[in-house]
Parts: sequence; C-alpha cells; structure tokens
Amino acid sequence: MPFIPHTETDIDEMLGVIGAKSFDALFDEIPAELRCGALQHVPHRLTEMEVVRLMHGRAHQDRRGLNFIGAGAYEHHIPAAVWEITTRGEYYSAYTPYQAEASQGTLQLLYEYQSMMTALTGMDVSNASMYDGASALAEAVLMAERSHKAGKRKVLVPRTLHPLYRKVLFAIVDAQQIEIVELPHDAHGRTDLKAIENFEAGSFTSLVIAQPNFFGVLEDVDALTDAARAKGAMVIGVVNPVSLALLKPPGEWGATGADIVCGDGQPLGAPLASGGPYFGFLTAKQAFVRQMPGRIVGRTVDLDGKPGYTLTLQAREQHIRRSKATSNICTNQGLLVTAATIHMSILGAEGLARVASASLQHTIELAQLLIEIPGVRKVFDAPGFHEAAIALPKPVAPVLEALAGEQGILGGFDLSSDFPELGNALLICATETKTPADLRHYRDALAAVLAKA
Amino acid sequence: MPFIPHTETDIDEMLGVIGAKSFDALFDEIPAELRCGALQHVPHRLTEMEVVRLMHGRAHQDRRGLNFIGAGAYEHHIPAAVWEITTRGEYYSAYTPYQAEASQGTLQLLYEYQSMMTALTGMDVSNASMYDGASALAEAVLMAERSHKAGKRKVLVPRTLHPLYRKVLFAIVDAQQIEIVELPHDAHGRTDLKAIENFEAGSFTSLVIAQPNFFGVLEDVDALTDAARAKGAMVIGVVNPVSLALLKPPGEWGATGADIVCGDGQPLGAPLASGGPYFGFLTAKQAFVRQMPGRIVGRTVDLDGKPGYTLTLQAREQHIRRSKATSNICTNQGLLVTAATIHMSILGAEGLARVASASLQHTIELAQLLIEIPGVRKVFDAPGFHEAAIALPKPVAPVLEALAGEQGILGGFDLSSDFPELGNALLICATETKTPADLRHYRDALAAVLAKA
Amino acid sequence: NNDLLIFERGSKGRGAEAQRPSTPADFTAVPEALRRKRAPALPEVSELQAVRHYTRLSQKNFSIDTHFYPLGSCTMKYNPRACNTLAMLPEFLQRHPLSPASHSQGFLACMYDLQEILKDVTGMAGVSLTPMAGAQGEFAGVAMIRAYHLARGDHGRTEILVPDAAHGTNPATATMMGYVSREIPTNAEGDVDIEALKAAVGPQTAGIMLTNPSTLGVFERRIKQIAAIVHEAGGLLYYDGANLNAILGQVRPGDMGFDVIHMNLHKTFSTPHGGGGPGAGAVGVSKRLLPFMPVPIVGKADDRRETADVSGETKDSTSPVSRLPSPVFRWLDEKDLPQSIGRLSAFMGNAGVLLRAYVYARLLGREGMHRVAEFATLNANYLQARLKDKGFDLAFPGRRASHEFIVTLKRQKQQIELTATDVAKRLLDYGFHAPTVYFPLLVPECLLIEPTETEDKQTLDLFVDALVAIWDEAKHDIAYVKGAPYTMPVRRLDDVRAARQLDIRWRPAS
Amino acid sequence: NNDLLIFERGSKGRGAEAQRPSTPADFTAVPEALRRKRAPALPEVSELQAVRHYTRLSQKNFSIDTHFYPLGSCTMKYNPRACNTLAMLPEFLQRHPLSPASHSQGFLACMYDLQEILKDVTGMAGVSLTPMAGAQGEFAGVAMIRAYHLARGDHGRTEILVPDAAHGTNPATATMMGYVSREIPTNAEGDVDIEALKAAVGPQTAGIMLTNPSTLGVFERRIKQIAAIVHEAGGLLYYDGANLNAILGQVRPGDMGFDVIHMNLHKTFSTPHGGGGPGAGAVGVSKRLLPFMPVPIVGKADDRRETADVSGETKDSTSPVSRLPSPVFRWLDEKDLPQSIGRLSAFMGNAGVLLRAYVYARLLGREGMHRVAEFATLNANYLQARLKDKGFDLAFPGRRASHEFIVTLKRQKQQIELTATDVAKRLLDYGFHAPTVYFPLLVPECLLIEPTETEDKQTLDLFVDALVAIWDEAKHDIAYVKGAPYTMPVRRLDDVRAARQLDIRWRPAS
Repeated sequence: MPFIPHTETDIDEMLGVIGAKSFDALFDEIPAELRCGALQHVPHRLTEMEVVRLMHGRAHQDRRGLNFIGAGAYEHHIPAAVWEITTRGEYYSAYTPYQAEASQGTLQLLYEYQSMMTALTGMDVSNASMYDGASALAEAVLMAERSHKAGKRKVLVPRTLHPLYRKVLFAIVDAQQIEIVELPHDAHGRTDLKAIENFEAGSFTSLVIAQPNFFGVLEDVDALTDAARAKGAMVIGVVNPVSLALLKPPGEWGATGADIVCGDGQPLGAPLASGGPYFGFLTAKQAFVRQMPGRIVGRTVDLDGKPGYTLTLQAREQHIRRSKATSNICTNQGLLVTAATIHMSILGAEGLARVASASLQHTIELAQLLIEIPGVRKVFDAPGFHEAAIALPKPVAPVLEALAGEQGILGGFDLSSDFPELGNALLICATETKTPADLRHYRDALAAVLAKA
Repeated sequence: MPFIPHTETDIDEMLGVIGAKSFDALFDEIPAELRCGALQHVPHRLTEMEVVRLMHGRAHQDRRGLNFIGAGAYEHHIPAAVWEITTRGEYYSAYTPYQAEASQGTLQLLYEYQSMMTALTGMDVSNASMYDGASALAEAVLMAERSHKAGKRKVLVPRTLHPLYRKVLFAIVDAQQIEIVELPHDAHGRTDLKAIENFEAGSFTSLVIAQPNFFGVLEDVDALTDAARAKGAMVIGVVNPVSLALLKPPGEWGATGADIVCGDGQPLGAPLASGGPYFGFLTAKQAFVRQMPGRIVGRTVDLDGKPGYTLTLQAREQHIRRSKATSNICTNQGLLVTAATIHMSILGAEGLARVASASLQHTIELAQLLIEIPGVRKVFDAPGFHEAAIALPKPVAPVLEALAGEQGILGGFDLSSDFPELGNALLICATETKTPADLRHYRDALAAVLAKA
Repeated sequence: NNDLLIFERGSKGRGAEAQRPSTPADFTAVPEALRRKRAPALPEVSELQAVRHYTRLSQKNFSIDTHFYPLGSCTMKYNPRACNTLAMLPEFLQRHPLSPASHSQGFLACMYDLQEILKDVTGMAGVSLTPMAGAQGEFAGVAMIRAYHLARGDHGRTEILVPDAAHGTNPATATMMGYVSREIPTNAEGDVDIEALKAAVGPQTAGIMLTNPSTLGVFERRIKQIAAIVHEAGGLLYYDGANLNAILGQVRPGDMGFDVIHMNLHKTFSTPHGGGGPGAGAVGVSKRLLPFMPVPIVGKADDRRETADVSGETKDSTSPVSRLPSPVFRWLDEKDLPQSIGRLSAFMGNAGVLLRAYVYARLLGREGMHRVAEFATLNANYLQARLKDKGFDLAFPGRRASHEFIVTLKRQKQQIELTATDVAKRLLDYGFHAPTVYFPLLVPECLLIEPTETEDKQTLDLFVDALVAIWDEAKHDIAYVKGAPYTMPVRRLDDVRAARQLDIRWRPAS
Repeated sequence: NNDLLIFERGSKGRGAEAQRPSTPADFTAVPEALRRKRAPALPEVSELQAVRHYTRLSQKNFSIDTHFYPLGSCTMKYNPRACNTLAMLPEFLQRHPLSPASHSQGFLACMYDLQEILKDVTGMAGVSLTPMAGAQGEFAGVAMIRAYHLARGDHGRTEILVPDAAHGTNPATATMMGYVSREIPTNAEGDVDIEALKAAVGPQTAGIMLTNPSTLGVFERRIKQIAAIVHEAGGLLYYDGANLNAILGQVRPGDMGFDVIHMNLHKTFSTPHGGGGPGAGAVGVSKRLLPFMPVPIVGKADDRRETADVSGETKDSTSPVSRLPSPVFRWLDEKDLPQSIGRLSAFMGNAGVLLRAYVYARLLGREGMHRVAEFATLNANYLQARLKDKGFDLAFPGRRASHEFIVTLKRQKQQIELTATDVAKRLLDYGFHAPTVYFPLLVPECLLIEPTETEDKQTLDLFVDALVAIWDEAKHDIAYVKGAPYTMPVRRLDDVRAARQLDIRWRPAS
C-alpha cells in the first residue's frame, strides 16, 4: 500500500483498540446509500518507476525553445543553491509556523524576506507573500479601499497594465462594487497624465501605476503619483522587483512616494514553470500595516529575553476575524518566498542590478537588430525596461507559429488581440540569459520567416 | 571573485596582520624562477548561468537510448528520496568522521550499512566501502594472501569473471608477485570444476567465484567452494548484491561458506552515470576482520554510557600503520554508501527480491523473444540471472551500431573480442525497468537490422 | 553566531561572483529622474555564507520529514519525493506559461488527466485547476454561486450560511464576494442544528458553505436533508474540501448533493506545505455551474477529440525514443466559457503544485484513493480510543472520529491550570509538533489532532505516551510545563510584545 | 526515539510499496540448490520512515554547509551546488559506461576538456582521470614509475624514498607496488634533510614521493636541488597532489621537476567529500611516462582531429536547439597505449566526480585558478599570525604558512594537561569542526589547521576567539574541557572499548 505503513498486525491491533470489526465500521456514520464504489476514471496505480518514465516522456513532449516571451514571467538564471536548499525537507514539508518555537527557521527567513522587500520597494512594511502579482494587485486595491477614509470605491487603472492582471483584478473585486476605470496611454506608450486631471478631487480612491508598464515602457511615476495625490487618492505601484535594482523605488515616487506596492516575485528565483507557483509581494507605508492581508512576522523575545520570531498582528486574519478579516487568504506562497530570500541573498543588490542591466541592454539590442529587417519597426520610442513592442509588416500569430515550429524560437507575446490599436504588434523580451548569438539567431529567423510568402 | 568572500577591506586588514605587503609576499619562499605566469590553456571563466547552458548542451549530446547493456553496471529504478537525501549538505559536504561526536549521522548510517551488507552476503563483518567492485576484488585477493597462513601467492580466477575485473585485478596485484591462473568454463558457461581438481592441495591461496558470472550464468557455488576448501584454499565470492535477494548468500556456499565476499554496490542505488562513482563492498568472516582494508565503524558508549558510533580498528590503516597497512585506501565512497543504505532501507528485502525477480524474468523473456529471429540462438542453456549470452548470425559490432544509430537501442555488450571462442556472441540484459513493449521493440529492431543485407 | 541575520553576515562589497552576470551594471539607459540613487539594503554575502545560513536555519524547523506533525485540519502527511523531482524536470521548469500549445503537450496532458481524476474523485461534472490555494478555491466557488444566481436574474440572494464550526476562510470569503454570512449553530453531537438551518434559509439564501466531515472531526450525517433544505430554498451547496482526505474514495461530495467544491491539493494530494504554501485549490462543479468555471482549463483540440487518450499512457509518451505527437490538448479560455467568473491568476495557477498532485494521484491510482481515507480514519480513531482510555476528554465522545478528532482540556484547565498552549509547547520538547489548538473556536482548550494515514502505529503510541507524560508532569509541577519548551532554539515567545512593539523588518545601521 | 537504528523502526511486512515493482518475487527460475532460503535482515520501513530517519541522522553531522571545517590536509572548501545539479542532469545519470561513443559525445567532451585543463594547471604532458581517489592516484603514479624502470630493463630499483612527514598513503602505496619505503628525515625548519637524501639515493632508488608544500604546511624551498639529486641517481619524482590547493596557478609541479603527480580533485577542485568519499585522483605525467598512463583516456577521433574544439564551446553545444554533431571524441584504451599500467576501475573511475570537477574548473576559469592559492594562503597566514599573537606556539614559527599551518600544544600539555584532543572536542561545542590532530606524526600535540579560501574573515576571527576561550577555560577548569563535548548528540566516545568489544553490525533478535 503506497505511503501507508500499516502491517496486517498493526491493523488488527488498532481495530481491536477502537472496537471496530472492519474498515467499513469506521465509516458507519456515513449513510450507506452515499458510499461510493470503486472509482471508474482514475487510472490504475503506477509504481514510482513507471511514473518516472511517464513524466520523463511528458517532459520530453514539452519542446524546449529559445524563449523571447516575457509578458509577466521572466526567464532569469537561478543559482543552483536556491532550490537545492529550498527543497530541503525542513522547508519543503513544514507548514505555516503556528508553533513559533519549532519554526524559527521559516520565521527568521520570513523576517529577512520582509526586510529585503521593504528595502527593494522603499516601503516600511511587507507581508509574508500573496499568491501572485495579479491577485496581489487585487488585494492592494481592496486594501486601499479599506484604508481610504472617504473611499469612493473607484480605482483608476492604466491601459498599460498587464491585460491578464486587469482580468484578475476584475474577477476578484467585482463583487465588492468597486468601479474600475481605464486610463488611456499616449503615443509614447505611457499613461496619459491628462486623463487623471479630468477627475474631480476625491472622486476616486486609488490610482494604479505599473512601472515598467506592460509595453516595457517607463512611466513618469513622479508626475502620476503627484497627480493622484493632488486628487486625494492613494497610489498603488505594480513593479517588477528586478527592475527596482535600477529604478527609483516606489517609496520615492513623487513628493510622497506610493502608498502600497505589489507585484509578482517570480523574477526573484522562481522558474518559469508554466506560470507557477510564483508569489505576490505586498509592501506599504507603516500607516496601513493593520489593513494588510496575509501573514506578517515580527521579532520579539522569549522567556529568557532572547530574540525570536513569531507571526504577529494575527487579529487581521481570517482565522481570528472571520467575516471581518482583511482577506480570506490563509496559505500563501511560503516555499517561493524561501527561494526568493535565498536568491536575493546570493545575488545581492549588485547582482540584481547586473541582471536588470543586462536584461535591459539585451532587449535594446534585440529591438535594434530586429528593426534592421525591412518593415519591422519599434512601436514606441520611450525608454523602457526589459521588454519592447515591435510592429511587424504582417499579422503576428502566423509569424510566431512559424518561428516556433521551424526554428524553435518563442518569439514573444502577440499584442494584437489585447491592443488592436497597436496594429501587428509583438512584445519581445531578452533577459540576461540571452547571448549575442541568440539575438542574431532570432533576427535571422524572423527575417527568413517574413521573407517567405 | 567566485567563491572567495574577501572584500578589499578584508584583504588589506589581513595582509596587515600578517605583515605582508602583497599576495606575492605570501609566496616569497617559492623560488622566483619557479613561479608560473598566467595559465594558457585553461579557458576563461564562465558564470554559473553560462556553465548551466554549456552543460545542458553537453547533456543533450549524450543521446538517450533504450538500454540493454549490463556487463557490470545495471539500470535499476532508484527511489527519488535516495538522492534527495543523499545530497543534503550534511552528508554531501562532510568528510570522513574523524571527530565522531560531530559525525554521528554518517557513523550511524555506516554502521547500518555494515549491518545490511553482512545480512545480504551472509557474512560476519563488513567494511565501510571500497572504490568499486573490480578494485574491491583486488583488495580481497590481497587480503586473502595476508590471511592465509601458508600462502603460495597464487589465485585461481575463472574465465567467466568480468574481463574488466580481470584487468583491474592484474593491474593492482601485479607488483606483489601474485600469480593469477585462469580457470576455463564448460559448455554450459560454468567454471570447469575439474580444472580445480588438477591443482595440488596447498598450491594456491584462493579461488575467486563470480556468482552470477559474467555470462549471467549461475555457477555451482557449493561444489566450487567445497573443491577449493578441499585444497586448503580460501574462497572469494564476487556477487551482484541485488541477486542476493534471490540467491543463496556466499556465507552459505558449500559446507563452510565463502571467506571473503566483494562486488560492486552500483545496483544498490547508484545511477549508471558513465561508470561512477559506484562503490565496492567487502565482507568477510569474523576471523579476517583485522586483515580488512578500509574504514570500519563500531558501536561504543560515551562518557555518560550512551551508545554512539566511531571509527574503529584504525590500527589496520595507512594513517597509523603506514607502510605496514592493510591497504593504502583512505577516502572511500562514503556518499554512495549513504545512497545505498537509504536505497536498501526503502526497498527492503522484499523490494530487492522483486527487483531481482523482475530483472531475471525480463532477461529470460527477452532472450526468448530474440531467438524467435532466424539465426539467433542462446549460447548457454544453464539457468542464469539478469544477463544472457545470445549468438547472432553475423558479426556483432555492426549490428549494435545499426541498432544504436537507427533505433536508439543499446543492444548489449559485444562478447566477441573478449571471448572469441563464443563466436558472434552478445550479452544482453533487461532489468525491471523494461516493459514488455520494450522487449518487443528490441526484437523487432534486431529482426529488421539482421534482415538488412 | 548561530542567531545572526543574513544581513549581519555580510560585508560591504562582498558578493557571489559566479552567480551574477560578469558585466557591471549600466544605469545609463534609464533616464536620470527614474534611476535608483541608493542601492537597496540587501545582504552582501558569499554563496557559502548564504548556503550555510539557510541550511542552518532550516534545521530550526519542525517538518514532516523530521517530526510527527499532527496539525489538525492541515493534513500533514508524507510528501513523496518523486513528486518533487518529477515536477522539477528541466523541461517543466523551463516552459514559459505563454508558450504555444505545440510546445506544451506534455504539460497539458498532465493537467487534463488531473482534471479527469479530480472529477471522478469528487463526483463533479467539471474541474478547474487554477485557484492557487484553498481560500482562492472558496472564492472561486462562491463567485460561481453568485454568477449562477445573477445569470438567472435572481438578484435577491444576499446571504451565505456558515456553520459556527467552519474555517475562518468561509465567512471571510463570503464577505469578499459581497455576501453577508449568517452562522448556523452546531448541536451537542457536532451536527448542524437542522431547525436553526430551516429557520435561516429563504429567498435571501445564496448558498451554504459546509465541510463534511466538519472541523469538529465528525461526519455530518444528515447531509442529504441539509442539501434538500437549501436546494428547496433556491440556494446552492458549497463543499469546503479541506477535509477531503477523510472521505477520499468513500463518499463523493457530488453524491452528497454539493454543487461546488474546492480541494486543497496540498492536503489530500500531498503537495508540500512549504512553510506556508504554495497550496492549490482546484474547484469542481456540478453540471449547472459548468459555464461559470474560472479559466484557463485544459481541453482537447477539437479536431482530434476521438484520438486522445485520457490517461495519456500512449506508447509514444512512455518510450524514451518517443517522437512529438501532434497537439492533442489546448487551453480553454474566456472565448470558450463566456460566462466564466474569469481569471484568478495571471496564468495557470500553481502549475508546479498541480504537477506534483498529478504524480501523487498516479502513484495512488484507483487502488490507492480509498485507502487514504481508510487509514487516515483508522489512525485518528485509534489515537482517539487510546487517549480516551488514558483519561483524556473527547469533545464528541459518542462519535466516530473522521480523519481527525478533538480533545478538550477544559477539565485540566479548571483543575490544574493546564492549557492547550502548555501542552502544545511541551510536546515540542518531546519531539512532536503540536496539534492545532484553540480551533474550532467553540470547543474550549481544544487540541484538534490529525495524524494522517502515513504515520505508523509506533509513532502514534509514542505520541500518546508523551501526552500522558505531560499531563503527569503538570500534576506535579505546572510551572515547569508552563515554562516549556526547553529544547527548542528559543523558549516560549512573547506574542503580545511582538504585536505591541512591532519589529517586522531589519534596518541597516545608518 | 531519536537514537533508534533504522532496523528498530521497522515492522514485519512493512514496505515502501510505490518504490518497488508491483509483481511479487518469483524464485522458481532459480534452481532450488542455489536459492536463498531466508530473506536478508534488511529494514522494513515505509518511505516516510526512511526519509525521516535519514533526514534526522543527517542533522547530527557537521559539514561544510553547516560549519567551519578547518580539517588540515583535507581542503574542506565550499562545494558549489551547481557542480552537483549539473552532474546530475538526467542524460548524464542515464549514460551506461559502455554506451557507444556516438551516444557519449557530451560526456567525452567534458572529460577531454578536463584533461587539458589539468595538464595546464600542473604543467604535465598527459593526464589520466581514472584513479578513484588520491590513494589510487598514488598507486597509479608509483605503478608508472615501476613500469618505466622495467621498460628500460632497469630491474634493480627496489626503494621508494618518503619524507617522514608524508601522508600515510605514501609508504602504504610503495608497499602495494612491491617497494621498500625508506624514510628521509625533516630538518628543524620543516625542509627535507638534503644530506640524508644524498646519503639515501642510489641505484636502488626507484623514486621519491613528495608533497610540496609539505604536510608541515611549508614550501620545500630546495625542490629543484632535490629533483636534481634524485634524477641524477636515476630515480623519478612523484608529487602527492594533496596540497595542490596551496599553489594552484602559482607554481606547477611539472616546472619543479616532477615526473608524475596525482591530484585530489575532491580537495583542489572542490568536489564533495561525501562523508568519506568519493574522491577522484587524476594523474598527470611528464613526457617520458606518457606511454604508461592508466586507461581509459579520452582522445579525439582520428579522422576529425582538426575540427575539434578544445573548450567545447561550439555554437552547437550551447544552443538549446543544437543538433547532434558527428563523433569528435573517442576512448583511448590498451590498444592505443600498449604499455599502459592498465585499468584501475572497471569503467572510467568516478565519472560523476570528474563532471563536478569540470564544472568547478569552468566556473573558476583561467582568471580564478591562481586566486584559490592566493586566498587559501592569505587565510592560513592570517590565522597563523592571529594565533601566534594570542600566544599559541607554531610548529614552524619562522616560516610562511602555505594553505595550512601547525599549532603545537606541547607546552599546554606539559603545563596544564591540555591535549590536542581536548581542544578538538571542545571546539565542537563552539560550533567549529576540529582541525586535524596528531598529524603529521612528528609534531607533538599538533593541530593542523587549513581554513581554505572560501571562509570569510569574520569566521576566522570567531575561530581564534574560540581557541583563546578554550585555553582560558582549561587554565581554570581542565576537567571541564576534558569532559567536552557537551552539546553534541553524544559526549566523548570510548574508542578503546569500540576496538576491544567489537560491535560492528546490528543483528536481529532471534
């Protein structure tokens, strides 16, 4: 019996102690007519050996390609040590540190994580993680509504936000009667500042700013922050954590800094892995700490006065506050935070800056190479980070298909369905993992594909 | 500086404490004319990211095939837990447990390993490992020479022993004037018992018995053991540890049992991995424990009377006895023994027996399938384990090449150069990892290859 | 030295050189005004320092791999190592979530299979794997209930019923979906108070959220009656799958009358708890909720529907010399399910967790599913019987335990001041993680004990011995027990101070 | 409970069912007389029990990943984790050692590159990677010396010279090769006594085995003179590469005049020590010993010699969409080297260790090799200076330390009975592994301390503090120090009893 240690003798003894004749007796409180028979569609069991072979075969079917897709998930090098340590049983198979004294490893690590995320974002407080960047944004919007004294239940969201984030935001806040208003972008791919000025002061609760935005373009975060502030609104930053090694942290945006910062932590040590598990991060100004959702770890002392770590401010959470909790979140993404904390420790600020810088340079170089091809041009001329929108002379989808099929190149994200106003636009990304030869390889392949038919 | 933690400040302070002006000063006792300049042929450094890509590319060049080669290295399923635990830093990055109190993990594990190996082989004592099976055999032969009161420095080695083991044995004992005499095999592929009877009593020190032998044939170990004993010689068993789950243990061979048992531990949890690291095991009767080479762990008590483990009988070893040591061995294969101990714990006797039984059945089935092909026949009719010799109607080498190239099938070990007397013979092996479909796939491929020109 | 923070181990300018790009950072492509001026205060350590620090920190944790961990309601069972190694094969790790289906057939096949398996196990008509934890699964479930009512033009349903023993996530979720939650009391036997339920239902009832077996560790025997009452009132039934381990292969939520269920795959399907996550909260629905499922879902490519193989064990996929098949599977998204409640994560939820759950499901197979519930229940009832025999008070002494049960220390608290916290802390010294304490809220000084099916009898017996020993210690020296733990890296921590003198981040000395 | 043996955790009939074939064993194909009658007494545990047992056991170890481990002569430096993960890629693990070259070009390319790198680093003309540990490398080296003399018809050479400070493996190896070893004394400064050497050499001298820097932690300054003396007598020079870490990229054994060298790749090239191995003892030789190298060796396929790329970084090999190249590399065996000393292992030695060493070498590169020696030497000299400053006695106070150095407690032993063992055991309580003690044999109460280049200054300073504190403790309460350790899983163990009342295996209760 896989994963069940009981011997026949054990079973007999235990049933005897219970005073039950059989296993069936253990379920005698379940109405007999509800008991199900054998499951019909679950396949027969495989041994570990058989599953290994099955999964190696499946993995093999996921063809590897040379990847230039970003769009919210970024291929970065992860030091080998990160997951070798993260998957140690003591991290991997522990749970939420409810018994602090027996979980100081996880707790100290989370305290270190909170310290790193506040340092990176320039904020005062951090929680111990959310599910992912998109759901973290939804929680940030709800948090702003709770924090804002005279909330109008309206949030301004730029069109330059990741379209999938917009969908998730809608799905999560929809039931709470929060109006989501889209802000257009200008010809440079930046959020149109004037659109904000058209709103009356006090007419919206918060403004979301994505930096860099979905097109990889850098927003004028200072002006946007000040504009929102002038209207009495709160500012929520959605940021790529790796970019923060180069970019002004949200805590320093405009005159006051952002109020809440969130994003997806994936670039900090999570492999692409089909989209998850990643983790969302959430930091804020000190004033909003009691409106934060999720776990928070604090440092305290033990009976002997020795420092130690424990979950704190639990009165915010669902297991205490129930229907009045700041969120229904319980389990978060602890293991990914473990990886991220080790990842940030190994890379340090200098390492992250080099990763950010190399990614930026490679994307600039790739865009430069691609526009050498007749008919290919940049969509925007503004400075960016990490990603760039490129216009093709033909519909994007068949070009991407041809690149993937013949050359094994994953050429980027097709912008044309979410942003038809941009024409045949393609979002490309070249992180530090790409070599000059890779970039030329893409250029040559795209030229060949476009030359055909 | 990869793997060097020193900051500029550290370097200055440390050189200051030493009273050295520069790094060069630290090497001022080395004659200047000997100092080398830059290394010319070492390639420039790569970052971890670059090495990952290089090695993934190299791994990709090692094409995967459907493997039917055995010949001393066996493809068995290794439970995932085995190497996940074995590569934990506490095992992976520790060394020989010289400070027993800080190495109880490794020491208790080795004690458990010794217990498992003696149980498996039916012997009294085990060391903590040798390098591999072939070198363990050489050490066993030397150990027999040391143990045997009136040694004639002559060892009888069957022709049915693995030819590479024979080569290693020769290379290691050659300088010690030990004569190696080869015993022929009979038409069943078994060592010719009569050949032993031709030797005078006392004229040789030891007899080596390989069970199963290189052809996968089971030797008549009882008769061989008794025959050697009748001549006053010691018996050295060379065994496949997995086979011992089915086969009579060497401790029960003949009237007295073997004296020394060795073999390669690879089938106990070491991946094929191009031939190593594997480990050799060595067990013996109690009487010979002080002639054993290598580490031995013993159970003792601490100052409080609590049980604990420590290296023992170190007076046998090179670091104490120097030129009079039982061997020059120092480092052994500790990490592989860690894996093997966990592997044996997870499989248990029942699991090993199932592995052995499935491997035996699959090889029998494969041989049966292959001889359906016109011109293909079995070389020997004797019962075997795990491997079988098959005769082809054509030279073996080009057939294997065709199987590998077109079908990705690694068809077995070509016996024709080491055993020309067997004709176009091929040694095949199908472990528990092979499915009925795999066996048919091989049969069909071989039929196709043989049908061609 | 063993207690330093990673920041305190660093030195200015130190770094792990092999692990970062060799070219120095160039900030010039970033406009001056948008550039970072001061580097963030991250650690400056070598690779060895980081490895040593986090390896040693790990050793300060209790975990399933090191200790018995009978944390009630959390199903801390063994996480097979193969699930981890197989989910981390390079091809799986390298797959970008937006890769085309032609580059994703292996992954999609696993997800498709998992959907089918979960449908069978729960008795539901459809499954979506995207929710990233149980609470998000609950969210998805209540969102579907809401979408269902709204789609029918039924706008008057404003309440969600929740038993008082429910997980805190249930009422919290109802709130997030804009519902008012109304508590239904539990009777002395641990069942829902049917009369109170009848009184509470009405045209304002959107649905009820139930766990069965409940958090009280007992099976709700009148579940069919409850379903009838709620359905008659026009409400739907939501099944909180937190306790699915108790009934796997024994009874299916779909057969009990539930309309929607979430499953905690990190519990029942043994994916790692990871020190607090990631989880995975797949949802299953009855036929009427199919149109509302969250996307994406994996379907079959239309033109090849007949050739697909549910369990995916084609010769091709298992042969090491397999060739790439034509796409069989594809994503279903908003275009396929226009009434979907939408997306709950940017991509496909916790895909890597789902892969682990899939491997686990294949290892159990049809033959193993029902054994999970059988042995989880055997272990719980055995422990319950042994503890009762040793004089401990059960919260529901007349009932069968499900996969967990409750001991109440109300009597010990009154007699000798021994609290659930005291026992929990002292257990750590005995080498056992504590059960869940003070939940469910309605049982005073409670220990919610869930041994799971993967623990052996010897371990359970030692756990009983420890509880008996602690009670005995407390009788003789309650102060000593209240001083526990003594053998952990720290002694009992001051939680009040943690909340009052908030210290939730390290700051560099300026 | 934490101290049980794995056997004691089992129960009859228990097993890890998912990890073994599902079909019961069938013994019938084995003739009755050759069949096993009683199952071997192996553990009967679940997968969880095995995982928990060995995870917890691991935590009882000191290791580089958890503790400073300044074990002299063992070079306990950081083992980069990438070396492990890359050597364990599925394709590398699955390659059968007898796979054809067409299925092995990636592995062969790595081995070829490593041979080239090691040749450059040591200044030798050829390298064979097959020896499986340092001692086997020594064996190969002395075997080649013997083969060389015999090939020239020089049968009178029966002696190997060995300095008295040498590793025990040196004389033990000489014995295994049929030589008599003759000790050469060391002078007060730690150098070989040249006059004694001159007196010892002669037509009977096959060669000399030397470590430089020696085990005394100092560089043999007159190495060229020694080489000349031995060479003039017709002997060859063997270099014990155990201390290569001290001189990597600074001075090459080939340039010093050595004819043959072994390298401990698990020291200098940072492959894991694994609780006692595996090591890897690659040998390098000068031109005249090339024909005698142990096989197999990796060479280039004859017909493509000109197209091969030494460092292997062709576009093909690094591109994720690479195609298979035609074979470039092949094995060289006895047919290519008919005078070879033969084979030392059935296949290719510790191939997986060699892959790890290769990854490490590529991570260091040309730029990193010399830094290894520089910083290993910096750390040793810094520690030596600090300890001298604190009043400890150095064995060779007038000398530069190499990568290691010796403190002698002779004075402390005489004055307060403090022995090297006492200090070693007490250091464990301070969280440091002990240095090597009582080796080399000729320095009384010695601590051979090798910090390695991967440790930071803060750690070295804390180690100094600990040694000072222990000396201080001993002055006040020697009995307390002699009772150490106090914080390990066991206190000081009775080694005498271990040897006298031999208990080296568990036996089932019958």
